[in-house]
Amino acid sequence: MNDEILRVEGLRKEFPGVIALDGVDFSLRAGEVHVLLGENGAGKSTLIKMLSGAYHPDGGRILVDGAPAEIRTAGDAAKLGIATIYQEFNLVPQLTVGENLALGRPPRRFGFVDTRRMHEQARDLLRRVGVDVDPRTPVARLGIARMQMVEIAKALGLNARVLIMDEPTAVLTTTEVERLFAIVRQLRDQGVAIVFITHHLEEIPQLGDRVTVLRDGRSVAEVPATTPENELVRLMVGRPIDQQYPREPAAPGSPLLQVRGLRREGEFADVSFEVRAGEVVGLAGLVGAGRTEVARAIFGADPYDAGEVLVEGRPLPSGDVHAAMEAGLGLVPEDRKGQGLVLGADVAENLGLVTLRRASRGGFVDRPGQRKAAGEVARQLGVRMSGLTQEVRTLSGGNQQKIVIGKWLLADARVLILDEPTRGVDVGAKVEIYQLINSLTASGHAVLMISSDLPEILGMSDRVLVMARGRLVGELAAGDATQDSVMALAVTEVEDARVH
Amino acid sequence: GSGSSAGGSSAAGGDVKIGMSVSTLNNPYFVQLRKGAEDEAKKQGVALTVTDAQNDASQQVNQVQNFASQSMKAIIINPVDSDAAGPAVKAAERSKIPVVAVDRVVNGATVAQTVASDNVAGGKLAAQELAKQMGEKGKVAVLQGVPGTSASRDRGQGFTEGIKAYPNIQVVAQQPADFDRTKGLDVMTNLLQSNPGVTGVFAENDEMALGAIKALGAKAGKEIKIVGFDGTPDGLKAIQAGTLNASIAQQPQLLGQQAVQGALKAAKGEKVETTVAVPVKVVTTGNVAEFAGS
Amino acid sequence: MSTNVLRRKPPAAAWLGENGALVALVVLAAALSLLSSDFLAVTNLLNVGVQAAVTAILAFGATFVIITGGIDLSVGSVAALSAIVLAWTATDTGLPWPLAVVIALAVGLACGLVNAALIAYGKLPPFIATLAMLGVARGLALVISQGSPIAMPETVSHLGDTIGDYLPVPVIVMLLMGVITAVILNRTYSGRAMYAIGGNEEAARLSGINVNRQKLITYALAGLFAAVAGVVLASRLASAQPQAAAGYELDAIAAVVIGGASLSGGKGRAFGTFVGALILAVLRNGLNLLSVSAFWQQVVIGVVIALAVLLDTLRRRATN
Amino acid sequence: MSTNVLRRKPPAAAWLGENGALVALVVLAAALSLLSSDFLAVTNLLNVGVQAAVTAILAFGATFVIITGGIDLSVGSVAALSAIVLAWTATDTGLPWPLAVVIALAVGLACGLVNAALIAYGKLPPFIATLAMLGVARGLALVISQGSPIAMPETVSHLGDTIGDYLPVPVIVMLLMGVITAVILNRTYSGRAMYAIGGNEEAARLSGINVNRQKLITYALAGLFAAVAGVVLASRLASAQPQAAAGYELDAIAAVVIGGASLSGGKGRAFGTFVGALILAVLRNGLNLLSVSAFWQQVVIGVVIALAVLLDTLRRRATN
Ligand SMILES: Nc1ncnc2c1ncn2[C@@H]1O[C@H](COP(=O)(O)OP(=O)(O)OP(=O)(O)O)[C@@H](O)[C@H]1O
Ligand SMILES: Nc1ncnc2c1ncn2[C@@H]1O[C@H](COP(=O)(O)OP(=O)(O)OP(=O)(O)O)[C@@H](O)[C@H]1O
Ligand SMILES: [Mg+2]
Ligand SMILES: [Mg+2]
Repeated sequence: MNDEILRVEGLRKEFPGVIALDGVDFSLRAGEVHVLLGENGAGKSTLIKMLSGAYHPDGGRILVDGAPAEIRTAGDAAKLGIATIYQEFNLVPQLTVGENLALGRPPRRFGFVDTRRMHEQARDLLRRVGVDVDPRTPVARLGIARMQMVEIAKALGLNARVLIMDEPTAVLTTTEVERLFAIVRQLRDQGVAIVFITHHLEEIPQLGDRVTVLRDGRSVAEVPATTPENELVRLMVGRPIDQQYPREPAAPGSPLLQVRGLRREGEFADVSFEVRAGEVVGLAGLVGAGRTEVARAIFGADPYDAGEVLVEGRPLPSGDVHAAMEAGLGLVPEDRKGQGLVLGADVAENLGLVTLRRASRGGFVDRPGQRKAAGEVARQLGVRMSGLTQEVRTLSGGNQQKIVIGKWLLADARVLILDEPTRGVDVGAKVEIYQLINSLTASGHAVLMISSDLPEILGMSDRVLVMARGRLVGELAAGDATQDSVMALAVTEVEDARVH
Repeated sequence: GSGSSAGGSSAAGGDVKIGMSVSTLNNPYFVQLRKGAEDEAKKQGVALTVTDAQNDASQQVNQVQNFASQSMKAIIINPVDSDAAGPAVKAAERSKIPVVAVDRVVNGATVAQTVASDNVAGGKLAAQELAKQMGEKGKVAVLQGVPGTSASRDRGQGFTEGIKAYPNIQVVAQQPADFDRTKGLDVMTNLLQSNPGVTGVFAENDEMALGAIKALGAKAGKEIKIVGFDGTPDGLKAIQAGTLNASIAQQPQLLGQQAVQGALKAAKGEKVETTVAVPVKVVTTGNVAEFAGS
Repeated sequence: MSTNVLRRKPPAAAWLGENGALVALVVLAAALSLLSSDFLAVTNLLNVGVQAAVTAILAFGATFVIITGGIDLSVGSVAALSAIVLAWTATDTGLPWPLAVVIALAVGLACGLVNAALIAYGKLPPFIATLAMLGVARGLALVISQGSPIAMPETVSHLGDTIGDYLPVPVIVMLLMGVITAVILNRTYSGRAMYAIGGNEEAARLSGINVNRQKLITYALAGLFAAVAGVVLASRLASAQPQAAAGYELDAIAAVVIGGASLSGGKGRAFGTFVGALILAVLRNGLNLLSVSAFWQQVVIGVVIALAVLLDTLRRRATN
Repeated sequence: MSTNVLRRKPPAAAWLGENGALVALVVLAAALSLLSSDFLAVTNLLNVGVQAAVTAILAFGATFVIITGGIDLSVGSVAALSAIVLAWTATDTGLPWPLAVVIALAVGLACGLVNAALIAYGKLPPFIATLAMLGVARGLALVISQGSPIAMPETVSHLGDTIGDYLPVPVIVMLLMGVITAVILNRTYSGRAMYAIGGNEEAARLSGINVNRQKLITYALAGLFAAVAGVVLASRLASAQPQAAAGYELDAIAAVVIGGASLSGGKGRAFGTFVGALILAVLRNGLNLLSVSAFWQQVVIGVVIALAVLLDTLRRRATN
C-alpha cells in the first residue's frame, strides 16, 4: 500500500515568545507507522495537536486525501477519522473508566445514555489492550500506567483511519509495551495510518516504517526506520552521544535510608531494604507492582500501617512530608502534572518551590537568589523555554519533566527518590540527568530510582530491587541484573499484598 | 438561649402561647417593637415566641405555618409585605387561630385586628415638617430605602405627595441607600458633589439620616435641614444634639404593646376592634424629651 | 493519583458513603423530634417540604452549574424577575395564565442563556457574569413592577395550594424537578458532558464535546429552574415581589455543596442537593419550633451547617 | 494566516496586559467625567477613595484566600462583629481605646482561625465553613449589641476623619493594607506558598509546604483584614452597627475577580484587587452623581461590571 492519507506542508505555529513550528513537512500513508523524532521542545506535540484540532496553524496547510482540510475542533478531526492519544492525559478523573472510554460519544437509547451498553463496550476495549480493571472504577484511582492504557483503549474505540500516539510508551513497562506494539501492528496491517512519538530509540526499528526528524520546529530529515540509532541521534541532537548510561559507581558508604517491614493494608507488605551513601538503587517491577506506593509512603506523602523508615538511623513519623524533607529525603513524583508542577506558575517559581523555605529569612523570600539558582539549574538541564517567566503549562512535556527533577536537584536532598525520572525526556537530556545523578552519589548522596525503562534501571543502578504484587521479590547486583533476570523476578508468583 | 421568649406567672394571660413574626430584627425600629411586645407579654403572663423573617416574605409564611403547627393561641404578624402575608394569614385562619397584624396591613385575608401607624401619612408629615424647617423653599435630596420594600414605597409616596404643596421646594435628587447608615453616608456624600445647593434632606429612616448627618458634618441640622423617620434611640439623640431636625416617631414599643393586648383578647375569644391606630408623631427639639424617656 | 484501596464496600455502606448528608439530616431530624414534640407531626413535615421547595428547585438548577465547575449567583434574582413577569403578564396584559407561565419560564431561560453566552463566548468568569445578572434581573424586576408587589391572579396561585389535605403543589413540583434533574444528570448526553466539563474541561473539549454548547444548556437549565422556583414562590404568596428570593443564591449553593458536590466541579448529585435543601429547611423550621431567639438563630444555623458537613467529612475519613 | 514576527511588546503594553482591569477603570472614569462635571473634582475623588476603603480592605484579605483557591464569605459579618466588639469594649467595659482596637482585631483573627481550622483540619469546603461563619459572626454581633447600634467613643472615631483637607484616614489605611498585601504576596514565604497551594495543592504539599499551616495563615489574614475594615467602617460612622457590611462579601470577591484573580486559585495580585474595588466604588459614586433611578441602578451596575471584565478578556484575546 502506498496511498497517502495525510500531508502537511510548511506548517507554522507561534506562541508568545516562541516559534514552535517553523515550516514542517510531513506525510503519512495508510498502513504505515510513521515515527516523529526530536528533542524536547522540537515541536512534535505541537504538530500533532494541529492534526487533531487542538491548535490552529499560523501558516502552511494540511491535506487529507489530497484535499486541503480545516481542522478547527476535535469534532472536525474525528470526522476526518483522526484519533489522538495526547502526551498529557485527557481523562476526567471523577468519571469511571467506562465513561472516559465513551467520552463525548456515549451509546444512547431513546435519547438516553445506555450505561449498560457503554460498560459492555468498555469491557471489550479494555480486554483488547489487556487491562484488567472494572469499567466502573473511577479513573482517579488508577495509576499513571493504567491511565495510559485507558487512553490507548479510548483512541482504539474511535476506529480511526489515522491514529496519533504521543509518547504512549513513556510510562509503560516492557510487558505493556509489547502488548501495545502487538495492537499497533495489527492496526497497521488493517490499513490504519499511525503517527508514533517516542524517545525510546530502540522502539523505532521494532515498530516503525519511516522516521521524520524535527529540530527546532523544522523537519530536518525523513529516513527509514532501519537507520542506525547513532545516526538518528545525530540528526536529532546535532551531535553523537557516545555513552547512553554513563554510570560511575562510587564506593557505598553507611546506610542513609533504611526501610523495615513497611506495610499498608491492601497495597504493599514486608518491604525492607536499605540504600547506602553513594549508591543508586533501582526499583523495578511491572505496572501496578506497588513501587510508587512504597516511594510515597517512605516520603510521607501517604501514611503506612506498619514498619519503619529511618534516615541516617533516625526514624521518621508516618505520613509527614515535612519531617521527611527535614531529615533529608526528596521525591520526584511520577505524575508531573498532578503532583509535580504548579502548571499555572512560571519556570522560576516551580524550580524554587522546594527550596522556598531555605531561601527565606524571617519569613521573607530571597526571590532574586531563587531566580539565579533556577536559571542555573535550567541551563544545566537544557530546559528549552522562552525565559524563566514562561508558564510551565506551555513547556513541552519533556521540559516539564526536567523542571520536576530540577527543583529537587536544587534541594540537595541526602536521599533522592526518583519515580520515573526520565519519563518523556530526550536522549541527550537523559545523559545530562544521569551525569547529575553521578555527581550526587559522588558527593555521598544516595538515590532510589524507580523506572519502567528497564535499560535505564540496568544501566544506572548499582543494585536492582524487584517488586511484584506489593512485595519485594528479589535483589540483584548490577553485574547479575539483565533484562531476563529482572523480568523473571517481576512475574514471580507471590501471595498478593493487594486486595482486589 | 430563648431571650425572646417571655413568660410570667401573673394572672391575665394564663398559659396562653402567642407567636409573633417580625419582618426583620436588623433594624432598631423593629427591635423596639419586639421589646414593647415582650414587656407587655411579661406583664400579662403570656408566653410569647418571636421569630425574625429577615425581610423575606416567604420565610415569614414559613414561620406562620410553623406557629400553626405549634398550636399557638394567637399569631401576631408584622408583615414583610402586605400582599404576601395574605396566604400566611389564610393558613392560620384555616386552623382557627386569630391573627393580629402590626405595623403593616395584611391584604387578601381578614385579620382580627390591625395595629398600625400609617407610613404614607408619616411621609406626608415629614414633608410638612421639612418644608416648615426650610422656610418653604429650597432644594431637597431624598435618601430612599431598599427599593421595592413597602416602607420605602409608602414613605416615599407620602413624602412626594406632601411636598407637592410647596411650589418653592424642589426635589433635586432621589437615590437609594438601602436603609443602611454606611450607604446613607456614602450616597449623601456623592449627592453633595452633584447637588451642592441642597438645603433639605429627607431620609426614609433614621439610620440613613444619621449617615447623612455624618456626610454633612457641621452643616447638619443648621444650613441643611434633615428629617428622618422612625424615632429610634440614636435618632432621638441626634435631635437632642441638634443635628437631626425632626423624625417621624412611630412609637414602635406602643405598637408591640397594643398588638399583644389585641392578640390576647382575640385568643380568649373576646371582641376586638378591627383597627387600632397608634399615632405617628413629629419629634423635634421641642418635644424630644417626651420620647427620649420611653 | 489516588491511593485508595480498591475494596468493595457492602452496598448499604457504599450507598451511605455517597450520601453522607443524609446521615446528617437523619441526626438533625432525630434531635429535633426529641427537642420538640411538634416536629414529627405530619402537618409540620409537610410544612418543611413546602418550605424547602423553592430553595430545592433553585438548588437543582445550581447543581448543573456547579457540576460543570461554574457558579450561578443570579438564581434568586431570576426567580424574582420571572415571578414579576408572570404576575404582570397575567394581570396587566390579560393573557391567559398558562401562556403567562410559559412567558415567565422563557424569561428565566433567557437569563440563563445570557449568563451562558457571557461565560462560554465572552469568557467571563461565571462569578462575574452571574453577579452581573444578579443585579440586572433584580433591577428589571423592580423596573417592571415599579417597586411594588403585583398580586397574582387567583388561578395561578393555586400552584401554591395543597391538593386535598396532604398534597402541597410546591412539594410535588419540587419532587418533579428533582427527578428531572436526576434523569438529566445520569441519563442524558448533556448531563454526562457536564460531569466531564467540570472534571477536565480540556479533556472534554478534545473528546469532541462541544463545551460551549453544553455550557449554554447548563446555564439555561439553571435559569429555567430559577423561573420555576419563582413561579412556585409567587404562587405560595399569591403575590410576586420584586425583592423576593434575595440572597437565596447562597442557600441554593449551600444546599448543593452540603449535598456532596464540589465547587471545583465534576461532582454532585440530585439526591444530595435535595437532602442539602431539606437540611436547611429542617433547621429553620426546628429553630422556629424551639423558639430560639432571633439573634441566636443565625449562630445556630451556622454551627449546625458546619457540623452537618463536618460529620460527613469525618465519617468519610474514618471509612477511608 | 498570520505573518507575525515575534515582536517584543513595549514594557508599558506588557504591564497593561497584566492589569486589564486598570484599562476598564480608566475607561469608566473617562466616561463619567464626560457625563458629570462633578466627577473629577478633587473632593469627589477623595470621596471615591473613602467609599472604596472598606470594600478594598475586605477584598485585600479575600485576595489571600482566593489565591489559595478558597473563598471567604464571612468577611462582611466578621467586620461587623469586630466593629461591635470594639464599640462595646470601648464604651461598656471602659477599656482604653487602643486596647479595645487590639481586642477587635483579635476577634477578627480568631474568626479567621476558626474558618481555617474547619477548612484545614475539618476538611470542610471553604464555602461551607465561611458560610457558617457568616451566620455565626453576624449572630454574635446582634447578640452583643442586642440589635441596636453602639456609639463609638470620640477618640476611636478619629480613625474615620480626614487629616488636614486631603488626607482621609480610611484612604491611608486602605493604601497601607494594600502595600502590606502586596509585600506578603510577593515577598514572603507564606505569600509564595499561597500561590503554590492555589496552583496545585498536592504539588505544594509534596514540595514540603505545610499546607494546613499556610491555610491557617491565609484565613487568619482574611479575618484580620476584615476586622480592620470593620474598625474603619465603624469609625467613619462613629457608630458600630450589627448589620453593617451585610452582603459585602460578594463585593469583596467581585473586586478580587475583576482584578484578575481566578476563583480556581493560583492567580491574583494586590494591585488588581485595588483596581477592582475602585471600579465598584467609582461606579456607585457615578450613579449617584448622575441621579440614576433607584430601580435602574442595579441594572446599570450589573451591565458595567460585565462590560468591564469583558473588555479585559476581549483585549487579552486580541493580544494573544
Ligand atoms: N501553549 C503554548 N504557549 C507557549 N509556548 C508553547 C505552547 N505550547 C508549546 N509551546 C512551546 O512550543 C515548543 C514546542 O513544544 P512541543 O510540546 O511541541 O515539544 P515536543 O517536541 O512535543 O517536546 P517533548 O518531547 O518534550 O514532548 C516548546 O518550546 C514549547 O515551550
Ligand atoms: N492488580 C491490582 N489490583 C488492585 N489494585 C491495583 C492493581 N494494580 C494497580 N492497582 C492500583 O492502581 C494503582 C497503581 O497504579 P500504577 O499502575 O501506577 O502502579 P504503582 O502501584 O504505582 O506501581 P508501579 O510504580 O510499580 O507501576 C494503585 O492505586 C493501586 O492501588
Ligand atoms: Mg511533546
Ligand atoms: Mg508507578
